[in-house]
Amino acid sequence: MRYAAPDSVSEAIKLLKSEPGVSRVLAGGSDILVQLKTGMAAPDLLVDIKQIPGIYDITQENGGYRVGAAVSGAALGEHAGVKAQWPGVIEAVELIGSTQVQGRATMAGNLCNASPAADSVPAMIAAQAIAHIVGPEGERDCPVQDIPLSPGRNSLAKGEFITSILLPARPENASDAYLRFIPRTEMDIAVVSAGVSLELDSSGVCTVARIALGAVAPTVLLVDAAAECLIGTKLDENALDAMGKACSAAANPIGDKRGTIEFRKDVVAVLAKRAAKIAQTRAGDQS
Amino acid sequence: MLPLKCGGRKMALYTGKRNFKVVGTRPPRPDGIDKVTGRALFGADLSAPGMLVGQILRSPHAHARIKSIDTSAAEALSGVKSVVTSADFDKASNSPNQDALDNCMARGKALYHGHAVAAVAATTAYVATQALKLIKVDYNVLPHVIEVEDAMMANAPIVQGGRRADNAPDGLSENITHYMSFGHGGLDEGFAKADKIIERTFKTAATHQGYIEPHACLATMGPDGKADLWCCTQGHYYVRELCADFLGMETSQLRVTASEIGGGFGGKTTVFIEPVALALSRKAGKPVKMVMNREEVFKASGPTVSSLTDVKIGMTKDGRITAAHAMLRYQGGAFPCGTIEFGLMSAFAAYDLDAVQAEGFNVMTNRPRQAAYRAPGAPVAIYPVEGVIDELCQILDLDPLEVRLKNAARKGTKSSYGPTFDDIGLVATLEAAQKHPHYLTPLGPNQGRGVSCGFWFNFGGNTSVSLNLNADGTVGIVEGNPDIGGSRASISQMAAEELGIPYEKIRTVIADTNSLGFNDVTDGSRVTFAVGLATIKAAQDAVQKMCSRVAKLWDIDEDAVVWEDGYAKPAGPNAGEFEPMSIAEIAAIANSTGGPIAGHHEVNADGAGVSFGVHLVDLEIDPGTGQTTILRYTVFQDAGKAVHPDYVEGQMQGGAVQGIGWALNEEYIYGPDGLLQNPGFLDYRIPVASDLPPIEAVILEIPNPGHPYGVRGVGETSIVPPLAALSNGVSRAIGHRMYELPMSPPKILKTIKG
Amino acid sequence: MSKIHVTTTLNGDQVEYLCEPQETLLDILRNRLNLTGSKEGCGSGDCGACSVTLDGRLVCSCLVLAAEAEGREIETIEGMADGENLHSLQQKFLDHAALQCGICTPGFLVAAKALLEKNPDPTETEVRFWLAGNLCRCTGYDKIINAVMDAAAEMRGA
Amino acid sequence: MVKVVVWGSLRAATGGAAEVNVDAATFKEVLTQLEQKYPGLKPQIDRGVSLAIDGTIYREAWFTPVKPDSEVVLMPLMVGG
Repeated sequence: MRYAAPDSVSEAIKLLKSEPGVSRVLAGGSDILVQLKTGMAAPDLLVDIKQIPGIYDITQENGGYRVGAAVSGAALGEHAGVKAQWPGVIEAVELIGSTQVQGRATMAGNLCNASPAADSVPAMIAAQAIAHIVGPEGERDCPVQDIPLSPGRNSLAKGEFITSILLPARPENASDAYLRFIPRTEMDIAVVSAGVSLELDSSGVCTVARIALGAVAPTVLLVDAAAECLIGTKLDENALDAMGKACSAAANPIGDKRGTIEFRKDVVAVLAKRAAKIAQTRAGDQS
Repeated sequence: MLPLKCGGRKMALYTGKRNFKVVGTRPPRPDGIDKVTGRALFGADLSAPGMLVGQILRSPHAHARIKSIDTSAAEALSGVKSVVTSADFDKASNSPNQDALDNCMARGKALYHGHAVAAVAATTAYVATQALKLIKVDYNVLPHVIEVEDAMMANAPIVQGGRRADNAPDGLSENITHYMSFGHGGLDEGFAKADKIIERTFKTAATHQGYIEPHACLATMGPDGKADLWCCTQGHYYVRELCADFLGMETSQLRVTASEIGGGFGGKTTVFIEPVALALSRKAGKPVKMVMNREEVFKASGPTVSSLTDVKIGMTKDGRITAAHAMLRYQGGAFPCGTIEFGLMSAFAAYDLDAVQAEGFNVMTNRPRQAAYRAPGAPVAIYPVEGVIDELCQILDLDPLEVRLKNAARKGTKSSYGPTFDDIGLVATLEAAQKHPHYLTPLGPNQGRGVSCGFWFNFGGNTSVSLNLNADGTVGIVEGNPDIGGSRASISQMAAEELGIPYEKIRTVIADTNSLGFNDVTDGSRVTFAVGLATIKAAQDAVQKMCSRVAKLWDIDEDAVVWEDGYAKPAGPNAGEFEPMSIAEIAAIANSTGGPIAGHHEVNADGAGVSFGVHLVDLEIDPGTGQTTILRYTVFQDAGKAVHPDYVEGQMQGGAVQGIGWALNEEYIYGPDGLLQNPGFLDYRIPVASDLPPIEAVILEIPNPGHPYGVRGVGETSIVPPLAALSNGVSRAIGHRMYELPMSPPKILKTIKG
Repeated sequence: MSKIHVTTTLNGDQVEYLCEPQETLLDILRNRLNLTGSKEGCGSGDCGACSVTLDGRLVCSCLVLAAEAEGREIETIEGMADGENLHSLQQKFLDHAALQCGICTPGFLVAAKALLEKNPDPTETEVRFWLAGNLCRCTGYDKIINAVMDAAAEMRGA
Repeated sequence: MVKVVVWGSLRAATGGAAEVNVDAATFKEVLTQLEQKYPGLKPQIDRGVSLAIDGTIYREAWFTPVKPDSEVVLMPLMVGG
């Protein structure tokens, strides 16, 4: 394996594109280093993108925030602006791994690793986050939900990588929340998870809802049927129950060492309902 | 302290209350600074010039015949200096040793996923890893068996032939290596007296000790057959015995030095990589370092038994147990495993019973060879018993502590495993729990309180200690048991107490195998008891020598000199008028009064004294997810005299948390292919700091009559009660009984939903 | 396989080393620079025994490539005491008997120091969650938490 | 004579008796006598046994005295932990 740390986007693209063997991008490294150690990944070239100018930046953009691909969970969590606007995304990112892993792990890496249990991904999908991708064919923006294809596979072409992720602007009375279930209180991979983003009108009626579920399908599920149960309601018990049922119905999990099918289908409803209540409270607190 | 008579004393056993000066205080540990600064040297921290890196090739199958191993391509790789297989080891001298060897390196058959098959030593880790890929092993994959109940069936795949117990019942598998029973009294009459009888079946998963330090060693063997081995182990003398046996060496030619040890809990009481490193070093003629990775630790070292147990207990309406029976089935991996004995003997040890029987089997499966884990066999035997008692308390509407007190073993009780108990602390711990504010605190919704008793035998065993008096009056103690939780501090304290000098004047070190007589493994909670006892006697030996020198100096009878608070003094007015001599004064002139002064003691210590504990837990269940939150936890344990209370508390807290992990989340998970699915800390979920509340430790000091200071072992009992305490707490919180460990959230949620 | 030359600042001193691309910072610390205070308990970021700080951020050195340390500042357990003066946390770990075997201790100390630099007055719950990535199998964590809380109080007072 | 209690599954070797009498004054003599009188016990004794004498467990202490009225209980050898 060779290691390169280019100091420009163009140099990084050139390295990635011209590598005849397997190349991988290194950001926080919390997934790729484990894969290297266990032999699950054996790239010929590892391209460290952290020397690229701006890759650590968090900038305001059209009322939202653009988060550089190398921004660690710990750094993002310290950003008061993003935290106020997208508390659910922040809490999801902060759940990736331990404090130590937080010092390195990135949203972009979490997305590209394409695990259905990735903590930040349901929250980002609920937030309609947009990834900014560079590559040999130029730059493009891509909704985050289009990036993971199946466990461990993403849609980026050879030579492409993410330089930043945009968390868009929000109207008033809008907020989000993320909950996951793990057997312990820390250090586990989500057995099931739910990210909920809501917009309320001035009377507290839900006008927009996005509900994304993790670890219940090969990729994160955005469940429109669940969202529809909330729109037009004040998230009363009936609406929440219907939403929970829609989540359970949409879930198509596997049973494995981390949880049974039955458990995942049950608990995803519980978490989605709890997350929706939290998002509602947060949105209401803004008015 | 009591003045010691110096002439011809016999070891006094515990003689009642005394005012300790050093024992019972909390001085800093001698290895403390090294451990908070990163200087302490653990197993993987030593290197040697020209050192090679050793790595092991492991079986990808649960059970397979090894038809051939072709190592030629690996040997041809540049940088590879030696390759070994089972052919490079001698036949062991006895059956248990042969099992240990065959576990280190598969002979003929790979018996479990991860079983070592071959090993290489190379100039770098990278080359070693490449070399492993070049070893060609031709396997004939065989049917495998993982669960104890399957392995008992007559048609089960045979893990190893020829190991069947003589007395195993007909119609069951050859995998049964032990059938045993213990107990007394008439069960039929006993059950006839009961108002309520219930019988339940309980299952536990195999768990791992989970020490944070992987197995590691550095071996050097020369062409003259002399060898040195540095390794993290609980017993370097046993490592020496096994390695010398496997390599055909004389014991004197192998010196084993124990590194600082990063946790063991029983799992470092045997060998895994050490003989392999020596064999690689012998072949390569260079030092070889081997360090397991975490996956290897889970796959190839450690796990406990898993179990399937039926318990039947009869109780009167007022809570008296009239009869009790248990049928235990343990699997301890691919080799015969005697842990069932401890399970059977401990299952009902907490109770005074007229009619009791515990019978059980050990069965082989295609899993790693069981290694001891803190009170081996006892947690999974006592868990079902305490579960049935708790369920009876609920059915009969009785207070669970009251019922346990009513049936508690006490002095004079004929124990369920035979002997009659001397002074024991169970009643005291139960009464302390009853009075503790914890037991009286009201519970909220979805909350439950669990109670359980626990028990462990405690060991004594073979021990050697030397105590060297230095010219400045300070003392060096040489002992031979790796310090796994602060024992150097407690040994120094006991020596200080006995000599009557300050703790700071003493330094205790752990000797290598050539520098001190034999010592048993650090196991069975034996060190503070047995090494402490030998240290006290070594101190008395030194005191006697000092008194003798002083008697000569004063020209009086040896019997006329007594030792008090670090001074030799005349025994009384009749002995004459002499200025007391301090240890420093005696030491300063030792060379002129007969030469260096040292005390020694070698003993096979008995009289360890059993230990009981009671745990209380309050917990809350999330009815939506089945998650358990522990709200409050209190440990009550009879510790005998607590030499260093900080480390006694530490043992109680640490054991409790290991038991909590066992109860809630820890387990070996196998797929239908017999492969271990969770060989890592990510999915083998040991408790983390945020999972836990403070663990309150209440020490009860019921002196052990078998030790001069009343010391009992304290290290193991604490892992026993959490299994049932949590199970009982969860069962009460959700209103349904749980019968299986771990109580992972999917299982709890399923039980809640019926 | 060509080696990579790295210049970095380690416990305040400039250090240079050659590393292979796949070598981790932990490998280099332990095997090349002889700083064996950082321990390898898992190699996968699940135990925290190899904790160090990288430009002030707490990380697992087993999840950092040695090559990535170019131009960065690394602090390890070996840099924690000031000469013969222990850091408050080190002293409190001794005072509270917050270690039994001691293998996890360096990682806990480095992690706890990073916490107190960020949050000098943490609640017990905050300490427990911050340290959840550091596994200890001996103590049940109780005395470790007490030691960190006590050190925090002392450092605030000092 | 000393009364020795044997555990349940060993009673096959003692004709079903839970207690047997041997003529012994020490730990070692108890074992020697047991082997001679009940050869079926020998395999277990060879594997290793402890003796609880008046409540104290002795592992290999051959010369430990045993009195005629001592409570003597045969137990498996206590190792590993």
